[in-house]
This record gives sequence, structure tokens and C-alpha cells, in this order.
Amino acid sequence: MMWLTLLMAIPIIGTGVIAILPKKNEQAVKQIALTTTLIVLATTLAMATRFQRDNVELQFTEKYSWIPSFGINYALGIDGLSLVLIVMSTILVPVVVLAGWNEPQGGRWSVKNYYVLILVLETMMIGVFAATDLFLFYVIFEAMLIPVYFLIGGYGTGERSGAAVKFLIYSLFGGLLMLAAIIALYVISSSQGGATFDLAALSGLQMSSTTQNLLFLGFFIAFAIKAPLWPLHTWLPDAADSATPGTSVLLLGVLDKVGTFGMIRYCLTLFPEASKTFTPVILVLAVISILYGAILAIGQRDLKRLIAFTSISHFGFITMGIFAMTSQGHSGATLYMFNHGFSTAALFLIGGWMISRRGSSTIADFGGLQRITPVMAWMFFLAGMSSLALPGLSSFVSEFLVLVGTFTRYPVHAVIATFGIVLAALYILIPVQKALHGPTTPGNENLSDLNLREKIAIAPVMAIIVVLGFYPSPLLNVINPAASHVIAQLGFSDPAPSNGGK
Amino acid sequence: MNEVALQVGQTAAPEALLFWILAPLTLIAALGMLLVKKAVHSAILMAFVMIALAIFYIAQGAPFLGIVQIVVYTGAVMMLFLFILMLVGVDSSDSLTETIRGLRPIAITAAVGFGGLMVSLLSRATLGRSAVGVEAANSDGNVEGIAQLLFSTYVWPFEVVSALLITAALGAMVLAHHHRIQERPTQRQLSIDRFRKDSLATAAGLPAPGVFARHNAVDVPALLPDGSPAPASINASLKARGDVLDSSRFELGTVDTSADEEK
Amino acid sequence: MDAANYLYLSALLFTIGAVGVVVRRNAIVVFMCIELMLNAANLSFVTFSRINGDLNGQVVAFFTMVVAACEVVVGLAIIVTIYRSRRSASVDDASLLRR
Amino acid sequence: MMMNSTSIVYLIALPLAGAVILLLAGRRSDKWGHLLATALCASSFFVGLYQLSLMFNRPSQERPVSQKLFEWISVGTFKIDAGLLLDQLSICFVLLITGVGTLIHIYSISYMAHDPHRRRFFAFLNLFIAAMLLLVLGDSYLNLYVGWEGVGLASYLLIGFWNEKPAYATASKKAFVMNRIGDMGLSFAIMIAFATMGTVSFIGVQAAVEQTSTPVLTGIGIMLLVAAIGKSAQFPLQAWLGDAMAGPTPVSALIHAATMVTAGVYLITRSNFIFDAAPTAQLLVVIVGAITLMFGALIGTAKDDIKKALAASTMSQIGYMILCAGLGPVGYAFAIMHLLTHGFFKAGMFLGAGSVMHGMNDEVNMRKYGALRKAMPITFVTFGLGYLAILGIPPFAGFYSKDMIIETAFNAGGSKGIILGIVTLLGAGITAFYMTRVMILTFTGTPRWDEKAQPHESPWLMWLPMAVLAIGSATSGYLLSSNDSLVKWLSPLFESHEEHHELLPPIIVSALALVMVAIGVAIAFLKYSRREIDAVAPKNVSIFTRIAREDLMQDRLNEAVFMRPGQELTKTLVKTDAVIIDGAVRAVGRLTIATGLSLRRVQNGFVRSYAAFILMGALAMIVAIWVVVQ
Amino acid sequence: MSFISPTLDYTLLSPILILLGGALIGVLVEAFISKALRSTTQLTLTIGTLVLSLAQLWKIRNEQSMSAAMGSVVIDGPAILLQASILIIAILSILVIADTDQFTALAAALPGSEEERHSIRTGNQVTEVYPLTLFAISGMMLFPVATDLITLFVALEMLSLPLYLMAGLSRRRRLASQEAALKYFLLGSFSSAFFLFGMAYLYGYSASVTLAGIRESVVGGSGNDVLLLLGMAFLSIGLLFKVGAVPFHAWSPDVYQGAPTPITGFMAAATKVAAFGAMLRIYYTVFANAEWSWSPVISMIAIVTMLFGSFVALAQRDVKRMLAYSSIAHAGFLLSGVIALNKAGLDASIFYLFAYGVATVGAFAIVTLVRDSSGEVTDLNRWRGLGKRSPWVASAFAGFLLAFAGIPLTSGFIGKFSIFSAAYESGAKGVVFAGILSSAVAAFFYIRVIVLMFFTDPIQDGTSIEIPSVLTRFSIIFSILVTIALGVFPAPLLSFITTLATFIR
Repeated sequence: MMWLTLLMAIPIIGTGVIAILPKKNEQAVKQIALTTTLIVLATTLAMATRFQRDNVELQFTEKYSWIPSFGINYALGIDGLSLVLIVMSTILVPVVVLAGWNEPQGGRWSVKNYYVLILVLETMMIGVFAATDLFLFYVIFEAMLIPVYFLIGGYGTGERSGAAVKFLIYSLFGGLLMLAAIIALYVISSSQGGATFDLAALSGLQMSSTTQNLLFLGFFIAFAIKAPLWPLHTWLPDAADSATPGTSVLLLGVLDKVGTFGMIRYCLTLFPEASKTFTPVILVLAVISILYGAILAIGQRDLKRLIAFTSISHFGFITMGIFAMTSQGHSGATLYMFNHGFSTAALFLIGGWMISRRGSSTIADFGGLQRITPVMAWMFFLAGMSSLALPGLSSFVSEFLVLVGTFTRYPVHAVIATFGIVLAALYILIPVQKALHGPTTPGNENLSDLNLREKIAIAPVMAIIVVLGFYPSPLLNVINPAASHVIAQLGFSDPAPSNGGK
Repeated sequence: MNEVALQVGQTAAPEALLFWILAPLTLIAALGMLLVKKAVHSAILMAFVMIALAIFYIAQGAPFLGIVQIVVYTGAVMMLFLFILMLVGVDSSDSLTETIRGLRPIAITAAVGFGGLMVSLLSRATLGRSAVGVEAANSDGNVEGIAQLLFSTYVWPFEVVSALLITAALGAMVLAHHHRIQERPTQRQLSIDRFRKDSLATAAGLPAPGVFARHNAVDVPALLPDGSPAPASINASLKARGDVLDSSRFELGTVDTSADEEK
Repeated sequence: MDAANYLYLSALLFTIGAVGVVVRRNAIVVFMCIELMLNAANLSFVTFSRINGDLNGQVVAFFTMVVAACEVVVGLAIIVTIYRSRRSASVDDASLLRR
Repeated sequence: MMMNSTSIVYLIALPLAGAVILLLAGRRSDKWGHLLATALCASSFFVGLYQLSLMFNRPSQERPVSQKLFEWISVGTFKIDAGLLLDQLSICFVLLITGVGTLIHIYSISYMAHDPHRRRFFAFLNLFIAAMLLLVLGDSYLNLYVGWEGVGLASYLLIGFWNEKPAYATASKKAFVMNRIGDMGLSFAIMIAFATMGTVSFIGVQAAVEQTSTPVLTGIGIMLLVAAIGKSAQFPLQAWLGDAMAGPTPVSALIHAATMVTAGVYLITRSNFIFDAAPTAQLLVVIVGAITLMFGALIGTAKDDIKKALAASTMSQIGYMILCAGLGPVGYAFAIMHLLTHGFFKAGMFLGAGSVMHGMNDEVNMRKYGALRKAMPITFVTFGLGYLAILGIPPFAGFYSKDMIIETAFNAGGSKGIILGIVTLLGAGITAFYMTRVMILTFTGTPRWDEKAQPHESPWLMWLPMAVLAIGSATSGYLLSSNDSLVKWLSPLFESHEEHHELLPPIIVSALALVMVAIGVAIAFLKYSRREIDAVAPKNVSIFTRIAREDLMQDRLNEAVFMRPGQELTKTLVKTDAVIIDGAVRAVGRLTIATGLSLRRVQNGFVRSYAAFILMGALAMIVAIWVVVQ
Repeated sequence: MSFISPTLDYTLLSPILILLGGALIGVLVEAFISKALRSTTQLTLTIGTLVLSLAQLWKIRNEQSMSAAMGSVVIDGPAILLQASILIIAILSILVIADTDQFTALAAALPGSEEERHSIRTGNQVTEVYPLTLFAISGMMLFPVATDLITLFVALEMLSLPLYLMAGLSRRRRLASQEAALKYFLLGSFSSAFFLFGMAYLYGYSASVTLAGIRESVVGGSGNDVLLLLGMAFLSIGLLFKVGAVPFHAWSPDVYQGAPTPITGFMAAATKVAAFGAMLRIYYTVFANAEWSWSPVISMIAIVTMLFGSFVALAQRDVKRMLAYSSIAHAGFLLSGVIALNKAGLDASIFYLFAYGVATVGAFAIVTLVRDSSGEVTDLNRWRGLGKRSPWVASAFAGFLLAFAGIPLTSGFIGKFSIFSAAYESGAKGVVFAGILSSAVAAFFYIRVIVLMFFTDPIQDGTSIEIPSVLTRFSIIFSILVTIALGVFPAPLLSFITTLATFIR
């Protein structure tokens, strides 16, 4: 059964249905969109149950010739890493649809367009994680920019068009560098027994170390822009500031993961030697991202920008985990991707509700929400706790795994990065104090608490945050084989306990 | 010319004499084309160059081309040029001062560099085969030889060129052909119209353009007694071209009488 | 006397024609300079025809003349049209299109 | 092989269930929430008692039991089970936490009766109990870490319970952040342990200690100490504790006196195997303890806020425990003993303070008290018993535990022993001074009440727990030390290589201590009992008093060293990000456009220029050919 | 010396002959059909001719011949492909050209004269554009298949002369339009003079005017290379001028802007195919063995062209000028296909030419639709909020722009990818890198237009979207469909090209 193609097709079918609906009938459009995303979710979960978790090979593979002259295939397949990210994406989309029920109203275009964009984006999100053909991956990687661009520019607030352009230009620039590297890979592959874009075949190519280093950089810079790594991050705060909360969730929660996903799937597998060469630099950048993102988050006055900067810090952790080259670091990073999706989703969605109710995103405009809108306030608090990686909540497991995994090989980096957890306490508790605590600020008195729809939307996110904090095994069991496979392929094994040299 | 490779063998002395007399003259004429102010002089010089070239053609065993050059080029094409020059104004002359900044040095550099390098390069060229001379090819007669090629080997481009000629004719027609909009009124008709039409306001003729005291060019409207400009005083096609000066400048404002008061 | 001399002459005439296009402002003179360049090329063709000992070069020169004639028709028509609209044959006056 | 148990988890599950139910049920549980919470806490206490009884019935080596719940994290060799470990040490804590916890639940029913959010308060209390139990029951450092941060969270929530007051909200944030600094130490310890030993469970680490080099152990030890410093408000991370008094008084009693703040002591005693093998770390522990002991005591002398005075005292008393725990195998048991007795008497006193505040319209300034003895006799008695206990007057609890510590300090040997002995003795004296001051200012002398104040005794729901704790304060010392019962109970856990080098005989130490106490009490009487107390704190006081009132400048120091530079750094970086990094990006954009604009000028509209381009292009080509031909 | 009677293979030449025949009939139509019927007749005739020619081309798609016209014309795979591209682009363009509102009512009338007004009133039309276009198309068809220098030169002039004329036929801004014609004409003849001069040297070098003869000399020539190098350089100038490569590009922004927009679209798309077609043939077959000499120069030009086009496009405020610079940049990209000098490069170039041509026609067709009361609005600032007023038109335009920018799932991406990979394969890494860099810059201005259309609010200045005629609409829809289809399923076309595209020598 073509599970992955089916997954990608369902949203497209939904798009078709929405397209034939009259523009006026917004409710029907929304309901169809929600139903479609829920069907996708159900199908994903059905697929996930059939996933053989100890099998490190790609599963649910499909392969059809697409452009034979270049050896390009429509090839899909997933391993634990992709599965986890696909599951995350398909959970987040219905949540976003439900949570942002009234979001598209403020847009430049119709509600219908909004959901068409969202559904198209969902197809691409599944495709980008499932692609096992480099060309297919790149096509989706770039094409994804377009719906997001229109989502930010068309339905955002404030300086939305500027932010959308900045996002697009940044991403396109990275994408073009990657294209150069892809072209080089293609040419090299065709000189070594047949042009191909098959991931497995490409990873066996012979390259001089200079070539490998250059190509690695081409890929890595593209991914580092996506998963914003210092100093390529400046598009993110602007984009998050302007986008609707729902878009921000998809942008930070899913799209940016393509960056970190790509680092594992493409940078490490295709260029093992170059990965090793660049590891020291990347780790330093990751550590800078962690601290820099955190410090800047502390310095923000705007709630959305603050959340964006926390994500920069979190992506620093993920990158660090990936390049620590230990199974703990890798599994932790993958798990972190999943968890970050939900904690950021929670922060953005609840923050978005706060902002839309108050009509301002300046933190100082809030105050005393805990008494006016207790449910919303406590949900925000819980999301914040997840973001600062409180033990017992999901992010802790991943963050700690990353730190431990890094420490065993790169103790200094891990130690410096750990200071991030103190900064995390500050960047979460400062907005909590200003927005939720303290006396009620004038203008807030009549804010309404979450309604039933919003509660239903946020409930699964919260549940995942709490449950995975205590019981991450189901996910880890899926992630571990894939993670150790990558590590082993690179020729790394976890450092043995050193006993301090005794 | 020392080891130059393009050895064709020494040609007959008369040809050399012809060349050394005519070639400098040709060059001078060509240079003159650039340096004379009047376009018509350029055209005359150009005609001279063409005739000189025709002579060279004949000298080099291409009598047919030489004749065509004189008949078609000098006779037809150059005459067309002159014809158009007449149309445009035979006295029209260029100022030779350069108005585009930086172009003069570029032109001089290009002239010197291009010419010098071309000569230098040609002097280095070798062919690696000996020159043949056109006598053998002309054995059946130059015209016949050319005809042979034209109507067998090059029949396709020859046919296609006809399309080119049609294009040119069509193009010239598109750009030049006027449709007769209406019957041109006869003198008689005009005269009748002048007096028998709607009003007699213009029976004495339209006002002449220009204001003597301030500005008397044809593109300046005359002023009516109330000081406002008279639109009818301007030629319609000037108006259509937008070449009319803004008439408001010439409206009578408050008359400056300060000088009078002083007295 | 070397046939190559014709080639030098041709090159120089071509150069003069090319420079003329750049320095002259009257559209008709500019166009004549272009004709000069074509003629220079023809001279080369005829000379090479002699060196190579075949008539192909002469045929090319013949074609060139025909083509040049067509070009002249079209070109002069354009120049006349623009002169009629603008009352000027200076190429420098035709510089509306720049931004 | 350790015995398995299936019932340990209920200790945690019961209060946790309470917290979850109360939080999710929301307002619907307002009516019965506090009762449920109290009941669940109490049942947890009874489970604890049941476990104790089971333990008694087993021979001492088989007493520890464990329970594996599920596999929590497993990646490569990093395998952490959600596992619990109940041994002689943790059961002490379990009983203290649930016992004192239950009493404080009961107390709070009445104390918080008029608060609209009482239910939430109880939910947080239950959450705290659950987290604290997880802290002491976790079988690995990582499990402990979960509880460790969990109590931090509960503490944060409870300190900030009345967060509509900005100062309280700030206090809670401060507590959390400073705790996190300590937590970072714990993270480091865990990371080092995993990297060097490959395990982070207590048993595993204990087994691996022998193969591990001393520098590593010292590192782990120091990092654990950092954790303890943060959680137990030791020098230099002590500043949050005073502010933490912003929380409701029962919270101060439970979390910031009896249980959470002593978690540092638990961590050090739990990690005895590491510290035993890392003398440098151990020495640092002692030094930190000694400094904090004096630090807290000195602050205590200057505080007019009854809760802050008690908080300072807590800090100081925990300093005693930490010091003692740093003295190695001989000290662990005594540290625990003091911890337990302190739990009783300090909780009792805090509840007493709460009772006083309850009767005095939430007034905390002792200068506005006076002569409350008659108005609230029960409070006076229970507080008084606690007072006697903390002073170390025989036969009250403090006498046994504190004397042991002083004795152990003297016995530490060499100049270290002498210094530590003197410090602990001095501390005892100062403690006597400031506690007597508290007693005098609060209960004796003339009333300095506000007009509106109508002091009255608290209802029985409040005084009953106070009474129970007072009884504990009076008797627990004797019960725990008779027959060395606690020491023997704990001894299987601690490697004891007894090396007694008694500097002074116990009796002399006791005598010295009592003399110091007497001196302290006497000075306090002389200073506060014989003349009128100002209702407003006098301004023209010595520099020392002023420094002491400012908590020995700790906040100013933090502000100057960390906060200000931190804020500056943040501001600078925010600016840098906008101006330099984003600026560079924008500059590239602008440069691109500028390049386009300047190149556009080439297109000047003149056909002759265009022809010149072509000619120049041709010239360039010819030049290239010429170069090639050369 | 006896006369060899010439033989022409009329089947193979039929596509071109049909066009010439159609054009001649068109001329007759001008003479004999009444004004009222003329424009319909011409349109039908022209489309019929083009379709017939295309059908004929399809029939001979697998033919190969060097001697179709006494060795003047070669018919091979690339020839068929290029001719087909030109024809398809021509059909699309004709549909847009059919919107006669773009053309002056009477070219001979003075701008603003009573005569002109009268012509407009009476609905007079310059229907001569149809035969002129057909002549231009025949020239374009001939250009890439010519195998001797004479045919090459004649074809070059034949495609140019009608374009010179048509550039001056705009209905609005006639002075600018005439200026465009003058500039195009002067510079065009200037560059053909270079072309001719280059031919002379090649003839001198090889003693042959056929490409095959020149090739032989290049492969096994005995003299030195001076004449070859000069010949190549001057010939290249002519070709590079036609494709609009820097520094021979300067005509294109002015001419694109001044010419009637449908002609601009036709010219930008079809001329490029023809010129690159000829260039590919010449470089791949004739000059291939002298690669050492021209490759660095062309690489240099390609790099400069890409960068210059992209950077200057950024600074444009007029949509037609912007597209002109964009086409300059694309000429640079296409040159990398010439540099590649391998099969992949040939395939990629042909694909790119077709994809780019179709998108270009579509883009310019859309430009014709944005008007105010006085005609087309090409000022970008007045395109603000177009997405709001007519989302479909704006979306289609955005689609073309994205294709130009080379965003995946558009034909532009596949084209860019294939051409760059071919260039990379041949070792021209610098060119590829410059291409990537300039693509990044180019993305800037394409996106700027999209932002203008979609993310800014419309200004009320009377700019409106003309409801497209059925023909224009068809052209646009077809173009956008092809653009997307070639982005998503390029395989059929690519493999078709791969099987066919081999130069025979």
C-alpha cells in the first residue's frame, strides 16, 4: 500500500474539495480543512502502527521514475527520524487549523485561500520528510517556501510583507547554495557510474576532501538558515513577529525542523568526512545560538519575538546534539525536534490568543492574566515550563539527552550550553511575571478566558507535553535505531565511560 | 610586407600602382566622412569610396561585382541616401563637438586600438596554403561563374533573399504609405467653407501666432485682447506634438506700472 | 604588390566605419558608416575569393549587396518616420528610453 | 539483590493524584479540595508508616527496597528507569515530609480559609509533597533531579501564590532562577557521572566510585555541592530564601524550613560515597556550611520581620547540617538528626509565626508586636518549646542534635576541628541571641500593636498542628538519640571507618555550648527586655547593623555582579542583533540594490553609447586574440 | 564547367516554405481583401500557416539530411526541436499580437495628427504585422538550420528586418516606439556588419563558406589561427548581440520597452531561440575543436551577463525594462549551455529555450492587460495591489516570475538545474557559481514584483485590468500550464529532446 503517497494525496484532495466550495461558505471551508487534516492524522497513526521500529532500513518505500534523463525518481521512504517528524507535523496541522479558527479573517485574501495554502503546505511537509531522492527533497524544500510566504505576507500582521520577503530571500539564498551543491553531487555521481539522486547511492560517492567540504557547506548553510543558527537567524524573529500564530507554529514547529532534519539526513550521511571536519565550528555556533537566543529572548519586549528567540536557543541545542555524534545526542536532538514542535506550538497558540484578545503583543501590556483568564494563563505557564525544560515535561528529556550526549564527547561545549538552562528560566519567567502575575494592567480587565474550541485545540498539545515528559519511550524506541544507525554509519561509537583516567 | 603569410604572389605592377594611388585616397575619403560637418558631403565621399571599391573589385578579378557595386550601390543605394538627405534637409549639418561625456576618448581609443590591432593581427596571419588567384575560377567568365554558383549551390539563399526584398518593400510601405482620409478639399471648397460655414469668425483668417512684445515664435499663442492666449493661433500639428510653449506665461498679469508712477 | 594589402585596407575601412557610428550624430551618416563597414567586409570577401581561387566570396559579396539594399530601404524608412515625428535626424535626440 | 516493592509508588502517587485532581477539576472542587488534599497527604504518611513497619521487620541489610515503574529514558548506554528506592535514609525523609506535610495541610485549612484560591493552594501543596517524595525516593540522580526541579516549581508557585503583588512575583522568580543555578550544578554532576562512570543510579555510582579517579569525584562532589547550595540557600546562593517568605506562612514552614531547603543535606548524605572519596569537595562542603551558619545567624540578629528572622535562622541551621554532613561518615547521621529535629521545631515556630500573623492582621514586623503571650497562650507555649529546642536547652530536641554537631566539629581534628568548633559554638551563641530577641519582641514587653489589631488565639485546626510539632520539638531529640537509634538505623548506608580523635569530651562541649547560649540569651535580655522597643526600626544604627539588615549586602552584590552586567549584556546584544547582524544582512540587500542603481546609469539612452559598448566589446576580444597570438 | 541543376528537398524545407507562402499570401491579402475583412483573414491565415508548418514539422521529426537545399540547410534533431519551439512560441505570440489595440492605426501618420486620430476612429489597422511576423518567423526558422554563411547571414537579416519595423508600430508612446525601432535598427545593422566581417575572415581562413568546410579547417587547419580567431570573434559579436549578452545587450532594455508589448514578447522569446539555436549549432559543430580559444571568453561574457542582468533588473521601475534585464540574465544562463559543449548542455539549452520562451510570451501577454485609459501601464508602482483587483492575472504573472526565478515546480527550475549541471559537468564551475549568485540577486526583484502585486494595497489611479480577449487568454493559460507542467512532469519533453537532439555534421 502506498502509505506515504496516500498521506500526501489526502490534503490535496481536501484542497480540491475546498476549491469547489463557494467563497462565502467559510464555515464549510474550515470544517473540510479540519476534517482533512484529521484524516491525515488518522492515516499517519495507522501507518505508524505498521512501522517496524527495530528495522533501520527505510520503510514504506515507493519509487517511481520521475525524470529519467537525470536519474530522478519520485522516491519516498521513512525511517524512525522521518516518522517522528511526520507524526509531529500531522498532529500540529489540525491543532493549528482548530486553534486558528478565526485567524484567516484578518488576511488580505479569502479564508478559502488560507486553508488551501495550509493543506498544500501539509502535503509538502510530509513529502519533505519522506523524500529519499535528493532532487525530490530539494524541490519540496524550495516549493514549501511559497505557501509559507503567502501565509505570512497575506495573513500576518504588522510588517508582514517585509517579513515575508526577508524570509523568502534568506531561504532562497540558502536554497541556491544547496542547489549548487546538488548539481555538483549530480555531476560527480554521473561520473561514477550513473547519474542518480538516490540517497543511498549518493552516500557512497568518492569525493576529494575539498569537494566534500564545499558541498557540505552548500547544504549546511541552507539548513542552518532554515533551522536558524546564529548568525543566520535574523529572519526568524521578524517572520514570527508578523505571521499569524498558526503560521508561526508551522514555520517554527515544522519548517525549521527541515533544517535540522536535513543536517542529519543529508549533511551527515552524504558528507561524513566533511561533517567531522566542520563539527568544531558548528558546535561553537550551536553553543552561541543557545546562549545568544536565550539572552536575546530575555531582552525582548514583544511576546512573539521572545518566543522566536527561545526557538533559536532550542535549535542551538538540537544542532549541538546532532553534531555531538553520540547516540544520546542524536536521539535527544530528534526527540527535541518533536518536543520543540509542541512546546513552541503551545507558546505560540496561547500567546496568539492572548495577543488577539488584548490587541497587542507587547508583554508590558499584559498583567495579572492569571486572575482574569486563569485557564489561558496556566496553559501559557505550562507551555513555558516545557520550553524551559522542566523535568517531568517533554522537553527536559530531550534537552538532557542532548547535554549528556554532548558532554561525553565535548564536555566544554556541554558545560557552556548548560548555562542556557538558567537563561531559559529567565526568559520564561520574565514574561510570566509581567503578563500573568502582578496587578491587572488597565485594558485587560475584560479579557475572556479560553473557549471550548480553544481548549480542545490545545488539549492534545498539552497532553503530549506532559505524557512525553514521563513516558518518552514509545518515541525513543522509534528514534533510537535510526539515530544509532546514523552514528554507526559515520563510524562513531559512544565514548566509553572514562573513569577520569583511573 | 615581410614574412606576411598571405602571399598571393606578386601581381602585376599596374595593379600595385593603382592600389597605392587609390587606397590612400579611399582612406582619406572614408576619414573625411567622419570629419565633414555636412551630411551631404559625407554622402559624396561615401560614393567616392564605393567607386574606388568597385575599381578594386574589378582589379581583383571580380568585374561583375565591380559593375554591380557601381550600378546598384553607388547608383541606387547612394542615390536613395542622397534623396533622403534632401528630404531631411540638405544643409543639415552636425556639430562635431561631443556631447556625451567620455565618448570621445572611447572613440579615439577604439579607432586607434581596433585599427592598429587589426593590422597587426592580419600581418601575423598565415594560411598554410598557397594563394591561387581567381583566374582559373573565372575561366568561363566571371559572370558565368557567379551565375553557376548562384543558381545551383546558392539557389536556396537566393530564393530566400526574395522574401527579404518583399519584407523590405512591405516595411517601407507600412512606414510611408498614407491613406487618403478624405478628399482633399479644393481651393474653391475651402473658400466656400470659409464664408458659408457655421460662423464668420474666421472669415478673415486665423490669428497669427506670436506676441511681438514678448515672444514671436510660431509656438507661442497670440494674445487676445483680454490678455488670454488664442488657441486658434497655433498650428494643430504643433499642438499635437506638444511643442507649444505654455501659454499661461504670456497672459497679461497686473501691468507693471511702477516706472510710470515714479515719473 | 601583395593582395594582403587589400585586407589591411578593408580592416581600416571597417574601423573607420565602426568609429563613425560612434562619433556621428546624424542618423543618415551613421547609417552610411554602417554601409561602409559592409563594403569593407565585401572587399575582404573579394580579396579572399582571389586568394582562395574560388568565386564563393564574390557570391557572398553579391548577397551582401542585396541584403544591404533591403536594409537601406527599411532603415531609411525608419529614419524618415522618426524625422517626420521629431523634425530631427540626430540620434542623440532619440533618447527617451533610458529608465 | 535489593528487594522489590510494589507499594512505594503510592507514596508519591497519592499526593500527585491530589494535585492533578484539584488542578483539573478547577472551581468545582473548591468545596472539598482542601479536605481531599489533606486526606491524601495523610494517607501518604500512613503508607510511609506502613513501609517503616515493614522495614523494621527486616534485617538491616535487607531493609532497602526498590521499585521499578517503567523504562523512562533509554538511549545507548544511557538507561534510566523510573525507579524508586526506599531505604533507611529516605524513609526518614518520607516520614518527615508527609508527617509535617500533613500537619501543615491541616493548619492551612484554617489559615487559608478566607483565600479565594485555597483549592489551588492545596493543589500546589500536594504537588510539592509529591515532588519532594520523588526527590528522596528516586533511585538515580536523574530521578532525583526531576523531584529536585519539581520542588523548585512548587516552591515557585507557592512563593508567588499571591503574585498580584509585584514584589512577591519577583521573589518567586528570584527563587526559581537561583535554584536553577544550583540545578545546573546537579546537571553537571550527572553529566560527569555518566561520562566517567557510565551510570547515574545511586547504586551504580556507588559501585563505580572505586574505579574512578579522585579529580572526577571531586568534580562531581563540587557540582553536587553547588546543587545543594542552590536548593538549601547556602552561601553564595542564599539570597532567595529571605524573599521566599513572600509565600503564605504554611509554605514557609513546610518548604522553606522543614523539607525542601534541607534537600541539599539529603543530596550530600545520599552521595556520601562520593564525598568520602573526594576530600577536597568535602572540605568545601564544610567551609560553605560554616560560612552560611555564621551568615544566617548574623542576618538573623538584625531582622524585624518575624518570618525573615526565622528564615535567616533556617539558613543558619542548614549551615550546621551541611557542615556536619561535610565531616564525613561520622557527621551524616548527626546532620540527618539535626535535620529532623529542625524540621519539627522550625516548622513549629513558623506555624507559630503564622498564628501570630493570623491574629495580628498579617503584620510581620516584630516591632509592632509585644506582649502577645497573654493574647495567644497556646502559640506562646508551642513557639516557646521550639525556641528552647533551637537553643539546645536540654532535654529539648536541639540539645541532642546540635551538640552532636558541635562535638563532631571539634572532633574533626587539627586546626580544622578547632576552627569549626569555635564557629559552631559562636553560631549557637548568636542563635540564642536572635531567637531570644524574637521571643522578647513578640511575646513579652508592652504591646506596640496597630490600632486595628485585635490579637486572638488561632482556631484549633491551627494550634493542633502547632502542638503536635511542639511535642516533637520537645521529644524528638531524645527519641532519636537514645541508644543512638538513628545513627544505628542509618549506619548500614554509610561506610564507617571510625577514627575518633576526641578533642574535647562530650560533656565539656555541652557545657561550652550551654555557656554560649546563656551568653546569647543574656545579651538579648539586656538589650531588648530592659528598655522600650521602638515600633519603628531606629535609623541611626551602626554600620554593622545596617549591613546585617541588608542581608549582609547579598542582594546588592548580586545586583552589581550579575544583574546589572547581565542587563547591560542583554541590551547590548539586542542592539547588536538589530544593528550588526541584521544590519549586515540589510546592508547586503542595500548594496545589491545600489550596485544595480549604479550599473543602470550605463544605460544612458544614447544609441551611440550603445554602439560604443559593442565596439569596446569587439576591441576587448581583439585584444584577447592579440594576447593569445603573441 | 557544366551547370548542376539544383535539387531542393521540398518535404524537408516545407515548414519554412509554408511560412513563406503564407507570408506572400498575406501580402496579397493586404492588396486585395477589403479593410473590414483584412484583420480576421490575416489572423486566420497566419495561425493556419503556423499550425500547418508545425504539423509538417511533426511529420519530418525523425528525418535527417545535410542536403535539403544544396547543402545550405541541415535538418536534424536539434533543428526540428528548435523550429518547433519557435513555431509554438510564434503561435502563442500571434494570439497576443492579434490584440490590434497595441499597434498604431497608421504608421505613416504623424503622432497626434488628425490623420492618426482619423485612422483610429475608422478602425484602421496595420494588418501588415501578420505577414511581417511570418517573414520574421521564417527567418528564425532558417537561422538555426543554416549551414552556409550566406544562408546564415540572409536568415539573420530576414529575422531582423521585420522586427526592426514592428518595433516602431506601437499605438501609444509612438515617439518612444519609433526610437526603439531606430535604435534596434542601427545597432542591429552595426552588429550584422561585424557578423559579416567575421564571415569574411572565416572564409579567408577556410576557403569555404559552408559550416562543414570551416569545421574541417578548424579540425585540421594548416595555417595559424589568427583569421579563425578574428572570424570567430566577429561572428560571435553578431550572435551575442542577438541574444542580448553584455556588452552587446544595450539595445534590449530600450527596445523591449519601446516596442509594442506583443512584439516585445515575441521578439524576446523567439529571437532568443533562433539566435541560441544558431549559436549552439555553430559552437557545437564548427568551433568545437577550438574550444580552448572561445570557451574562456564566452564564460567571461556569460558571468558578466548573468550578474549585470540581475543587478540592473533590481533597479528598474518599469516592468518591461525589468523583464528585459531579466532576459539579459537568462541569456547569461543560456550561454552556460553553450559553454558546456556536451550532449547534456545541448539538451538542457533546448529545454531551457522552450521553457523560457513560453514563459516570456505569457509574461508579456499579461503586461498587455494592465492598462489605464491611455494604454498600457508599465510603471511598476502602479502595479500595486494587482493581486487584489484581479487575482488570476496576478497569480499567473507571479507564476511566470517564479519560473524566471527558477523556483522548483516551475519549468524555470528544471531548466536552470539541467543547464547548470551540464555546465558544471564540463568544468565551468565559475559560471555555475556566478549563475547561482545571480539567481539569488534575481530572486530579489522577482519577489519585489510579487510583493507589489499581492502585499501592497491598490492605489486608485485608474489602472485596471483589461478583460483579456479569448486569444490572449488562451495564450496566457497555455503558457502558464506549460510552465507548470514542465516543472512537474518534464520527463516526456526531456526524453524527447534527449533522443532527438544530436547535431549531424
